[in-house]
Amino acid sequence: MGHFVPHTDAEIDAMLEFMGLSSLDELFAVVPEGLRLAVGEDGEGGGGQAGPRHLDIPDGLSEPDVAAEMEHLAARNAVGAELLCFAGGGAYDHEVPATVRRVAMRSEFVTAYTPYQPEVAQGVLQALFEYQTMLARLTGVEIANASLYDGASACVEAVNLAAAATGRSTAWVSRGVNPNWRDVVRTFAAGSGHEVVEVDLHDGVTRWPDTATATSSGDRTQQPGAVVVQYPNYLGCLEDLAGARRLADELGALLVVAFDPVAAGLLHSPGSLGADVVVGEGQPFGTPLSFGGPYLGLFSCRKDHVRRLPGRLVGETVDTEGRRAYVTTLRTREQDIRREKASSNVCTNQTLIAVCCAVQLAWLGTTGLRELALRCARGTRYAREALLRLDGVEPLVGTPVLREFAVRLPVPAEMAVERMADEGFLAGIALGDEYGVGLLVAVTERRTRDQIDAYAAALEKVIR
Amino acid sequence: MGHFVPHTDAEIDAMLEFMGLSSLDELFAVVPEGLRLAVGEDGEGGGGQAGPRHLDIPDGLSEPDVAAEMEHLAARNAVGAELLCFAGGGAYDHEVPATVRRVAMRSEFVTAYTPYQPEVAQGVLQALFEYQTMLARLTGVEIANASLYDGASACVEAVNLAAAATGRSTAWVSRGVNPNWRDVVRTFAAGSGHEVVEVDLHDGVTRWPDTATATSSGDRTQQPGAVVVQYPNYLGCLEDLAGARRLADELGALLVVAFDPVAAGLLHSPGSLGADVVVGEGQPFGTPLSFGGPYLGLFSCRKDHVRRLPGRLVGETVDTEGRRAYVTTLRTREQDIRREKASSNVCTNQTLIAVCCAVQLAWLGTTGLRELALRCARGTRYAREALLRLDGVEPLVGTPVLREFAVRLPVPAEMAVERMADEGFLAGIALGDEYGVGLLVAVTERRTRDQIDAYAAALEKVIR
Amino acid sequence: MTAPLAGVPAAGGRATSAPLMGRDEEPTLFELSSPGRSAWSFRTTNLPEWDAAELVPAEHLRSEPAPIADASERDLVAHFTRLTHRQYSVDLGAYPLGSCTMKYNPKLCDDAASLPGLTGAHPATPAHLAQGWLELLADLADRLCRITGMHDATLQPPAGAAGELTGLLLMRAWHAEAGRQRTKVIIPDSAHGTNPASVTLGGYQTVTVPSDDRGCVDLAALRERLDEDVAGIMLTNPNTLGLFEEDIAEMATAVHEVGGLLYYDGANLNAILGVTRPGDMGFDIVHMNLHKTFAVPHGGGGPGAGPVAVSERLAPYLPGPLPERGEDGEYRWRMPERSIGRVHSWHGNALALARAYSYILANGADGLRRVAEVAVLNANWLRHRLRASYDVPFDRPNMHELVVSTTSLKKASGLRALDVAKRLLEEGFHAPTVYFPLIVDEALMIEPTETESPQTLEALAQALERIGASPEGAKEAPRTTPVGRVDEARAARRLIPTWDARPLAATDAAAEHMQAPSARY
Amino acid sequence: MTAPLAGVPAAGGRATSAPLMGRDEEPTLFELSSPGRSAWSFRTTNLPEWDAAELVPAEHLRSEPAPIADASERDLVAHFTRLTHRQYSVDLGAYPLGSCTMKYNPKLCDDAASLPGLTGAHPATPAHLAQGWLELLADLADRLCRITGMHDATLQPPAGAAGELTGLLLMRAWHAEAGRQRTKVIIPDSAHGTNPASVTLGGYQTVTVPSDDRGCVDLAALRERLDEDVAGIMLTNPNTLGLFEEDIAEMATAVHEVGGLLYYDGANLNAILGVTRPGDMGFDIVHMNLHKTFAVPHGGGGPGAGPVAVSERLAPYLPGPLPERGEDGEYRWRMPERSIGRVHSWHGNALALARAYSYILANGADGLRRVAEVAVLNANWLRHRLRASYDVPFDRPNMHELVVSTTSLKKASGLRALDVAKRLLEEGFHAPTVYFPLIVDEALMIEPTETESPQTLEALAQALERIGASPEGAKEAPRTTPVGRVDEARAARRLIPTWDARPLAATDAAAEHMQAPSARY
Ligand SMILES: Cc1ncc(COP(=O)(O)O)c(C=O)c1O
Ligand SMILES: Cc1ncc(COP(=O)(O)O)c(C=O)c1O
Repeated sequence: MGHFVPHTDAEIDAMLEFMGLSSLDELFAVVPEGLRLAVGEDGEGGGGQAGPRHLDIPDGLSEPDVAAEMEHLAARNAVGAELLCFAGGGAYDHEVPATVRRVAMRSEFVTAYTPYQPEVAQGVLQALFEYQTMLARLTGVEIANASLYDGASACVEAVNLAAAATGRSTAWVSRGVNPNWRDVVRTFAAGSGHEVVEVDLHDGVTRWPDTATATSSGDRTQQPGAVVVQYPNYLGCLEDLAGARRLADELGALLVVAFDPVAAGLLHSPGSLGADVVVGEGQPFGTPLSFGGPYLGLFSCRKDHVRRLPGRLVGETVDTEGRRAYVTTLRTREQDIRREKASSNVCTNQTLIAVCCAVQLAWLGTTGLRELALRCARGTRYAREALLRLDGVEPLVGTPVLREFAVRLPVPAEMAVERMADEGFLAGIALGDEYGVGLLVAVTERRTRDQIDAYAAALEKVIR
Repeated sequence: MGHFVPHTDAEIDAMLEFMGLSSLDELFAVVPEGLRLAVGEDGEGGGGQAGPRHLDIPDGLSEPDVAAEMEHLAARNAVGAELLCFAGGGAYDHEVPATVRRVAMRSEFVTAYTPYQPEVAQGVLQALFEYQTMLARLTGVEIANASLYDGASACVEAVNLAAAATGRSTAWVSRGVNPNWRDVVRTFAAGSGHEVVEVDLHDGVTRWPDTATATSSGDRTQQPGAVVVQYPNYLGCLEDLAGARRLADELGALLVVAFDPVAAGLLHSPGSLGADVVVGEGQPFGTPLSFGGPYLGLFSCRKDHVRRLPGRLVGETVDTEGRRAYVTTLRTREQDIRREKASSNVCTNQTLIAVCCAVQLAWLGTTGLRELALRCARGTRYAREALLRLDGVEPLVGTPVLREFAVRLPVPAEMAVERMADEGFLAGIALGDEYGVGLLVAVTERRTRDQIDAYAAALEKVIR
Repeated sequence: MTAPLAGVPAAGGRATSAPLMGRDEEPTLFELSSPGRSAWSFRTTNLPEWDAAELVPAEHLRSEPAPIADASERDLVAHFTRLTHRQYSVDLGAYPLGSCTMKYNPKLCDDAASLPGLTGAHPATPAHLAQGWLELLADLADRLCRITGMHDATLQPPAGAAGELTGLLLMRAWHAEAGRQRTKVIIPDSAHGTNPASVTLGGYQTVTVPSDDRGCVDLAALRERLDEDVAGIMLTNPNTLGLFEEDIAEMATAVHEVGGLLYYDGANLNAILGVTRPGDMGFDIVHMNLHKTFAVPHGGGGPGAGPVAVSERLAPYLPGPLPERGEDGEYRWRMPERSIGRVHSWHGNALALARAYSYILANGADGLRRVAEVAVLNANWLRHRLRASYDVPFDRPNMHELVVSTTSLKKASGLRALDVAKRLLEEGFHAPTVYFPLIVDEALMIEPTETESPQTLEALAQALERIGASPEGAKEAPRTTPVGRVDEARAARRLIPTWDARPLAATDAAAEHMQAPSARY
Repeated sequence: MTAPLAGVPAAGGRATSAPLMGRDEEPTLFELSSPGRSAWSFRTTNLPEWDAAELVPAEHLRSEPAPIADASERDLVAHFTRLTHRQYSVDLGAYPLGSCTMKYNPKLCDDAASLPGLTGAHPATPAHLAQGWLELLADLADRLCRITGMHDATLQPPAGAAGELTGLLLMRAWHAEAGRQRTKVIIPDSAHGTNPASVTLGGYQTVTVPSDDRGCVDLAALRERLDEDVAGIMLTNPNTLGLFEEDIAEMATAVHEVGGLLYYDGANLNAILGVTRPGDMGFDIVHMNLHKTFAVPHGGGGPGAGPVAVSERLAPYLPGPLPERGEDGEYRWRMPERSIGRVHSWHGNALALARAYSYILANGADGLRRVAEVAVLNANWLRHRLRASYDVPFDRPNMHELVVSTTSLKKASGLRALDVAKRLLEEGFHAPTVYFPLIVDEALMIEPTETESPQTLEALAQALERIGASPEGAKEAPRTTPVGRVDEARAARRLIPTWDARPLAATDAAAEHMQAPSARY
């Protein structure tokens, strides 16, 4: 049994007595008898089978026994030096410095509630305000919310926002957008009724349909409310954002850019290139790979759309004595007040991960972010050149890449990944059919020349 | 270069300008030229050899490079499952729960200064006050200080206190006291001029000299001011404290008891058995093995000796508004005020380790401490019986033991330790000649039946 | 910054602040910034040092670095540490906050979630190299099914609301498969705001069913609303008043009879752990808030995790891939036949799931039942204790939470629920949930949770009594918090969503070097 | 606790407290205790469950458990977390505290000191299985020797004072070996209290040498005191006034001429890193305070580490065992031939040594010189900056710290050094060291350290100016700290060294269940 209930037996008895009760069981008199579980381990139970039903899981373990069990599970995953990470696809093996871990994981941040009582939540609120500011600076659009669940959910919300803003339920989504994110967009479109039109790539960049067809059809619902493009895209290629902006203008759609916050250290900001909404995955800043979560949905948009912004927003204000203070604001957009008319159902978000992101961004700062992007780009180029020197390895596309790249191998990519694991590498992500057979490889600032050389040597062996 | 100096070049220039200086080097004009080191790496240097002297160590590394270097060193120590710990001898492999690590390592405790400004140090002061209270409860004497360096230094200070209190410079120290501690006592006796008389064990317990000889000699300086005994002693044996108390009374000496704070969960408190001063090693409560430090010198004594207490003492008082407050007190004993007349030179102590100890003791609480002692005693008995069943393994002594035990092996103990390491065990400590050839084995609450059985099986193989 | 540093951009001002002075403001990162200052440090890679122009085509390369902030490690550590001294949290005190189950988060779970073997795994790691993770997820899903009495579960939804929407999409897919076009989902008037919002996003219309005078769903009114257009109903049980819906079996039958499904909002699961199960009550779909019931800390608003468990007939529709144990004992990923698709970029908030798993291991069947017992004990004790000082609109045996009201106090002295909340902050407690559920006037919704001791409850009761007995000055509360009552209206009226959006006041001139970024992008 | 819980021991009161209210008191653990409550949890061992009587002979077995405390995990976490909100620390703000070098402690060092491969090693692990530790210690000793210009070092002394005593015992052993019976050790009148205390414990008499009007050792006075009875001299350089002893070479020659040794108190080493070395100045023995110069955090008063490095002729006397690299590259323990013996139970404060090692790795030669440069820059800048508002008794180029005084302010308005210190606490700074060194009237000893930014220094200067300019109310300061000015005299007069020693007041009756333990032992 866990040790997290402080009450002693004597205290429980006294409390029951105060209420005129004689046992804890009596507290559950309101639960119809037929629904009650038996205590103990008799019978079958589990899924509601025969015998007196009871909670059919083992009894509690001590702290060291739990720790041993968790360590046992953890030991059964290959990580770190056992499986050197060259995989990306939306989740990257970046450094998380001691400062970020130790500061962001302070228990006031970790165990705080949602900052609905601003007078006792200035710590979280100010950290979020700073996060919003840094994200707005990075994306180049004025408003950033206080986080969404992950890159995929940010993308869904962007499509929803665009649909609401334009009154059109179709979205054109580039196949350069992370395929998992597109999956999620499709899943939720089943509820919202949005139509998602996926647009193919050509040599690594989106080839948008002829706008004439779309605009001439006359059927406004067929015309997209959103044009969604990723920059750099899933294959690491640099899309033509200015072109996408022109397209959106012609169609009267919003331009949604899924950006990579690390690459943004070197690239023009999506805002400066005309994005209306910028979404992204914040994991690269301060969050370890963590088998995929909790991550962080980055979401920012132009000021005009602030009243449709999903999720929480922190604003600066003052207290009764005129002192600077922060508070969640424009709450009337949110589900707890607007209920069925809310633009989004988000309540619990990823605040702590946003705080990690804020600390990491502050740690990087203006110069460090650029340096990080530069180091990733150097490693990517070095690795790409090293792999392309191998017999039978060819570039999947010719378009310039930044943080990630795709190659065609003489063997199936799944097989290469499998064999490379024996050599101690997580070689990358085997690309799905929509991209042609290939391997997607990511190189972060943590990868050294020796590691990349060893990777290339292992790959040479594996594809031979 | 490290990244811990915030100043930008522009700021440095502005500061220099304010002072009318034009370079940082000018700041060191007061250092005679002949003493100055060159900057850079030319010449030989290092230890003052030929060539322009310079600071002859490598330039700074980045954080991840330092981490890699430290991890590399850490990986070259066999710990945990690689080398299951059955060694004790004053350092024990106890559990440190997550609660203790996470609470005691909060940065306010870690990065605070000595609490000389009580108005901003109530956190540390109250934690120390609680530590003192728990230690006094455990030792059974009224006063506990706020920590000394380690068990050995506590023992030295106890001998010093007794000498000052009795005006006699001789100490009778049982050979049952940890041999490293006795080493340290001897080292410092060279300065204080104390005479340390070591008293042999017989079948594991101290055989004190005939008091008649000592008292009749007439030479008061030969008569001990301190009788020092360990409980349980280095071999795990339970000494006769009541007998030691009678001896001390006959001699007019103080009884100093080096106690084991874990075993104290089952044993009579040293205070109740007549100890004047109780010392010990606090490592078992909340501090990992850490290759021997930082540990914690436990020190407590009877009220009569409070003005000779070494180290810091926290007391309760009030602030100007009558609110309860804590402060370091009786500071006039301390070196910063008394200087050459101080009873001790201790300044920096082990406060943070005392805080860890306080949190761990609170975590154990009244019932947990007893349970812990019981579990150690059970493991010790089980292991002792298992080893004694092996051919050629014999008890070193017959006296009852509690937390540790010694056996005689058919092979040299050093060799057994060496070979057992290949089997994955830190088998214990090879005893020095003064105890007869043997192996000292400690079993904590972390050792399971399976582990002990495996240890016995390995030992059987090793001594064959 | 005065004369002595003239010429140096007047950044920061203080890196020292005054944490122990309580009511000082903390400068923003941007005010602490000094151009050229930095904290970053990267490993040595020995890679060629190509410059940006060699790596990025000119038309994509930004001309100046993106402005972020410029702080030293020392200053940023101090800054964020000081912010934590302006923040309440469970580790500092009690949060008697209804519907949110702000219980103590055991430290052993923090350890579990920081094991390098868990944190270091890339989500695309092939299954045979991530067996530990797959086993953890599969076993967690299994235990959650046993706890809720369901058949199978997805762990992907990252929060309760995401779980709700997932559930509604399951409902939709299930009806669609059978060729049914249903349009409505029923929810009680006491429901949490996420419920109707999710219904809308699920493509349904919300139909509200009123509560009866006992605080439960009005069964007759429900029956009236049930027809062939109803896709299902969303309920919590115990409901948001903390009351157990005793007619749940009847409701289930009625909904099932018209071909609808029952959705269980698991926010209140803490009350019934080991006592009863949604599956046994007749629910088809259940979401859980692991950040409520299973002690995942709230993190200032998240991350949580909102797994969804379903009965056998809905299992084929679950989002995937799902971790599954093969006959050979190996774990692998499986996509359910008629899956609605992914609802998360990867496998959900995995580390939050690991925390919850370690919590379930530590508590076990015996511990979880104890959780429910004491949660319910605490809430009932408080109801008895507060009866004399506050209105208790539904004064009958409750479960893990209770709703009291200041209706009488408002009449007598003008004391409103919000005033009580703000006064409680002064007393060192977090405020209860206020003005929710909507159906109770001047509601204060209190959920003590099982981890607060009777002494803490007594202190809370005394504080509430004090506040009720001396309401004067309550409108000015809180006075002893890091800031006083915050002007929320002004924040919305005069929106300042970033530091760059601040109107530049005279005193800000000093900070102009980091000013409005628009010119820089 | 009032009626409702009658019968239950009235423990605790509150587990909630009010951290954000600033000035509430925090109950002690003992007041939070409730008999029967606990937090402990041990692993499953499957060992026979012998009871105590089967394990401990009756005459040794205590009859009742030792009373400690009885708190739940939840309550003890909240308790200690709240205590941290009543504690100033480097991570919250600046400590311009002379002689103590309260610099920022980089977080990377925290990581280094928590690696399981370091924390998990038993100190008796055979050398071949602890090669990482031995290498770390050997390499640290080597680097410290290079930094100080010495030949060999022991890492055993756990603090500066322990290092001093170790050094004096080395001095003693060295003289003894040569058959010299010397009795005196010279120290300047500005020396730190540990110096004379250590001299006494080393078995020597202290002879004080005065400072001259430039704040340095009076060379003539020193010469007068030097004779064949002098074992050596203990000096810091820069000295405790922050001034460099420019005549150090002459002093060294003079001391060496009478056969004495020079001991370097390394408390001020931060000022000369990479600039000059004690070995080059002529010192024979050097202790370092790793918790000052090498960023080991002070931990509220410790642990630190006080390695001692010596010149070649003293190396054979060092405490042992010492880690040493063999020709084969293997590290082993070596006992110096004429070792004075152990000065620590094991190998010193090993994890503190690991922290310092990681700090030295991170800084390197270039970084350490930068440390000294900026430490000295900051201190000189402050001297210039404060000149107009405070007396600067030795207003000439200083090193890493400076001493100012309130002599004039005291005359003008009664403002004493202590008042300034307490007022500074209100301003969010820790106080400087006051009334030390003893030779300066109303001394405020300020060491800004290199990790405080110019903005922080400016804020400090402004705060000091403000205090000097408006001294009214200073006697009542600090008013905004968790407690107001503490009655230190009463603490000594009416000693309450433990909770059990408190006079039981009426309000304590409630807590009697945990009362005076004497009856229980
Ligand atoms: C009753 C109820 N339902 C649903 C939710 C939504 O859960 P989440 O915040 O995890 O999205 C909440 C959370 O506050 C709740 O209290
Ligand atoms: C000048 C000087 N010498 C010696 C010491 C003693 O060092 P420690 O406190 O580490 O024992 C100090 C510490 O304050 C000091 O400032």
